[in-house]
Amino acid sequence: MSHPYQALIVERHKHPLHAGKPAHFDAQGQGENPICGDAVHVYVSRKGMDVYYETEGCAIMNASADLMADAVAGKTPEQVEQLHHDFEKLVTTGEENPDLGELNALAGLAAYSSRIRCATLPWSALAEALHHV
Amino acid sequence: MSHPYQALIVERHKHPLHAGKPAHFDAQGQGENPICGDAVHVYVSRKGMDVYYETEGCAIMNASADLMADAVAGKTPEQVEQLHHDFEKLVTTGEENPDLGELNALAGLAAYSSRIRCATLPWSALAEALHHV
Amino acid sequence: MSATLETFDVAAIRDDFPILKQQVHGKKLVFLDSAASAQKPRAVIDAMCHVMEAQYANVHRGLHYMSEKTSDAFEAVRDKVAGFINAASREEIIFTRNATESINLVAYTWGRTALKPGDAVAVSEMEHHANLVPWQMLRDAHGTELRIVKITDSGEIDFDSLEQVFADGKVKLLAITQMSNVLGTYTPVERLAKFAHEHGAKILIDGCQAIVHRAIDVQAIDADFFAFSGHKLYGPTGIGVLYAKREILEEMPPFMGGGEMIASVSYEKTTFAKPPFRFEAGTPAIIETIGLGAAIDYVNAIGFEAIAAHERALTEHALATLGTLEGVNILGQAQDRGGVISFTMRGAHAHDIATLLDRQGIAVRAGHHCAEPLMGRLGVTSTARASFALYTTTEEIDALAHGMQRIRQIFA
Amino acid sequence: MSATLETFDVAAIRDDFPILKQQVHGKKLVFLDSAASAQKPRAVIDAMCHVMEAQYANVHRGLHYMSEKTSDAFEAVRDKVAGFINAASREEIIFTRNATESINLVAYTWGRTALKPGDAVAVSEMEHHANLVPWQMLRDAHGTELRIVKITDSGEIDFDSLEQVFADGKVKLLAITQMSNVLGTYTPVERLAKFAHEHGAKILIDGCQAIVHRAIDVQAIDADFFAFSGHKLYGPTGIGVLYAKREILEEMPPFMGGGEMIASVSYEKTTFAKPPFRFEAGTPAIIETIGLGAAIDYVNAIGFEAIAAHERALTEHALATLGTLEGVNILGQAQDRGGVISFTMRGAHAHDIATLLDRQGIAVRAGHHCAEPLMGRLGVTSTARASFALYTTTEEIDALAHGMQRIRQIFA
Ligand SMILES: Cc1ncc(COP(=O)(O)O)c(C=O)c1O
Ligand SMILES: Cc1ncc(COP(=O)(O)O)c(C=O)c1O
Repeated sequence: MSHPYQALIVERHKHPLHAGKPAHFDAQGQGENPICGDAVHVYVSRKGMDVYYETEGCAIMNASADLMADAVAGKTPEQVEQLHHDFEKLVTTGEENPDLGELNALAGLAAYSSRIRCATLPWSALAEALHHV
Repeated sequence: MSHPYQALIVERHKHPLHAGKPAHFDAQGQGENPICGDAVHVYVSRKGMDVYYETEGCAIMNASADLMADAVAGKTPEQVEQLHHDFEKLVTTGEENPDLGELNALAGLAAYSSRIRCATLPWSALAEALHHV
Repeated sequence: MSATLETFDVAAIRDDFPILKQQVHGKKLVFLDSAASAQKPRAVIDAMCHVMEAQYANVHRGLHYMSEKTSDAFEAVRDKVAGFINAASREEIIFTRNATESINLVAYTWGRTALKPGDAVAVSEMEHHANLVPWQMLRDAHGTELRIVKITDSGEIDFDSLEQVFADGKVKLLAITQMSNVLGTYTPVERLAKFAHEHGAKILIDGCQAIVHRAIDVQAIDADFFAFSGHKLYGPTGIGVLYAKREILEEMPPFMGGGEMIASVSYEKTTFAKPPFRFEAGTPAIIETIGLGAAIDYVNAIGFEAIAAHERALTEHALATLGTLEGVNILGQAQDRGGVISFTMRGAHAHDIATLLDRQGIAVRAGHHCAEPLMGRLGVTSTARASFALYTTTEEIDALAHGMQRIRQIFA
Repeated sequence: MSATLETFDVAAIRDDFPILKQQVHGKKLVFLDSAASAQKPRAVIDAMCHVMEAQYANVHRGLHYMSEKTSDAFEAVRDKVAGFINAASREEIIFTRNATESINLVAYTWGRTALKPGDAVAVSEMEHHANLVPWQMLRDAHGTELRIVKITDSGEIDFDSLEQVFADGKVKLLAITQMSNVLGTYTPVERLAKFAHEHGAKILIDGCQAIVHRAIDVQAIDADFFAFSGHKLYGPTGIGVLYAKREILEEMPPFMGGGEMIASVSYEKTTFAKPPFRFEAGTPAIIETIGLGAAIDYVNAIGFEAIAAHERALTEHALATLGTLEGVNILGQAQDRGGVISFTMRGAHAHDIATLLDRQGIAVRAGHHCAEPLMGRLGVTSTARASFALYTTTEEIDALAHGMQRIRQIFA
């Protein structure tokens, strides 16, 4: 089982590419885990599936949000849904999936069932946002 | 540890010497064990500490009541109290006591803590009766 | 554990139970008190030891290896239990201490919200105190009524009485045993569930005894609530189960408050977790739950078809052997009955029987078996009871019959 | 188990705990999560196995050898627990599943009879949910008030706040922890008991954490109620204790209904047994109670003087080592504190700390530790927590400090 804190995870946590609230967006969604106080707010611009976010929480959630924004860029809502589904499978089974590219860095989480929610929270928030689009 | 059903116990259960309600008595007392439905009713004539009883219950209780009536005959209330005390000790510790004579047949009960109450119930009923004398 | 239906090898099964090699008063132990609590196979003992020796930490939200692994093992038992009784989902399985707590949980939570003063709860004449006293306490605290469904002289549910009890439409819960711990009677739970539902009532099944001897399918029964204890099912003490239908659980308020059962806590407002966690406050019986999982695996590996066939043979043998003994009276004669046999002997109190059998190494229970009102109905104050398990042998029943003969000689 | 005050031999003690030889992710297990649940010594495992292998049957009124012996062993633990916390009598010891149930039992029975709507229950700002949520549920069901006694910035009881909370005479119960499971703070329970009694209130002490580290004397404290769990005291899960003064127990109605807790049962009227049995419905956690007895023997053999001295040294070492780490903040600085240390690290979330330490074989807990309101008071959403037991070594604390440095490097 790979280490849950791959260099990429730490890198994206420290130097995120998509953090912050954008001036313009079409929809937003949020996720919260009262158990640990993790919270994420996702902002989407429909055109190009442009995603930004604000988080309060752990490195896993931050990195997951940032990698998610990368992964969904330019995709259709249906494709996002498929990615979301594949991603949930990745972090619960630990089996890497070539279609998921850099998201595979989070496969090591499967050994930490209580941390899986950290990684999926941004995805649920995005799903909520897309429902409102 | 001696067998709890000495010949004497079975004998007194089958052929009691003091069973039945006497025509005259000065006091009465009763004991009940709702757990098993055991019940005893004790009748005392002050003079000569003459004890009779009626029981509904097991052989141990019947025999104990009968042997008690034997043992207390002619004793003072204080002596009865002492016997009661020694008898409780006998059935809880299993250590025979020469002062207790035939009552020692019940020493084997000590190995059956849930049966001890069967043997002591007549004694509690007698104590109650003597309180009322 | 080498038994299948074809080759039910009771000797091999007995080898799985270390305690069966013990002696009592210098005699071979003949344990005929499994209905009170069953003995534990090596597999259960080993599973519990393994947790404590190699893989233990508190469960849920541990974030470290030992806690993750222990949580996984713990939660896997929830799936196992759900499969064992064929629940529709794992969320319908709540871990409790024992069947008694399972039933009290229903009385305290569902009972005090779904039932209104004036509603009635019906129980049968052959309930264990665990399925009677909680409803009495609910009656006294909450103003519900308690009604009693009669049994016939053969020890079966009296359907005329059932009709009467339900006639005015006030009964909202039928709380009933699936197998009497005194008479061995199985009740027709599918029929009873259908009856209750047709009359606008829910059904709670006390499956404490039945689950040891028969495959249970809560969906086929259409049970609303089903309760049992681990310790009668060859598992450890300290662990029991409440099954309830998901839509009922969703509506039920919590029972106890504390850790694990909350979603979030502030002084003003605490929100509760979803079922099943809402009903599991505090550190659960982790080691015991894992032990229960091992017990279920053990029973499943043998299979209920084989177990039931073995026990049916034992019961028939016992009824034939004991039933012909001079002065011995067997209580109950239900058509559908299992390996629990209560009896009395003329001239000998049940307590005397139990103690005298014990001197011969034979363990039976004597007393009211936590079913005092049933004793009244049967016209006795206590009975002796022999009960069988998958490790019981015909020879043990013969030993019991022989022992009874000796007692008869003593008291004759 | 060769330790005395003079020769506290932690290596020998560690040999008593099989699990401590385990590896995690190829690293030596460093278990610093004992405050959540402690590991089990061989003596406890053996005691439980012994019951299941050689001496098991259901307890009370068994009338046969296995039941008599098991009942004796079970009831002997009641005496042992009474001695362990110096209760005036064995009847004051009630067996529950865990501390959570102990506290809920008080809230459901004493709380709903001795307390009247409008009466208040006071808890502190550093309670575990187990000693908060039951009183919230009582408030919502029964109309009592819930008041909060503040803590100071150092993490100790604020006596000015206590005075205020009690000023109007409405508080009838002070429910308070003896040791915070987050800050490690010991509360001055003797003083608090005196204060409560002078103000006409009873005191319930959540002794879950304290009992692991200090000798408890409920009579010297003058506690009205005292609750703890077996699993934190090196005993099994599934067993907890409620102590209450005899005169209080005598007046308390039962909690759950069923077998064991009755004196006699009829449909109309059931009379309840005397304490402690009145509060113990159904088959108890027999195996686990006997395991708890073995845990108490184990702890007693080492002795609290030796344990406390060892743990004091560990705690001082930890405070000194972790406290000087760049970016690490230790929460709470009570005068009287024990081996439970919560901390945060700048730039690293507690969850990240826990998972990254786990990769190094080090088990700490992270989260709100079932004390959400306290997190708010401390201005954090979660902390990492290391907690020590009698088997913890200085080297393990050094490993933790080293691990924290590596995490710092990762996130720097
Ligand atoms: C201070 C305190 N109180 C109560 C509890 C609850 O204990 P349990 O979960 O064993 O009921 C705990 C354990 O987490 C605790 O630390
Ligand atoms: C039919 C029945 N119901 C309920 C119970 C109570 O089970 P427990 O004591 O494990 O809660 C028993 C066990 O004696 C039983 O036989």
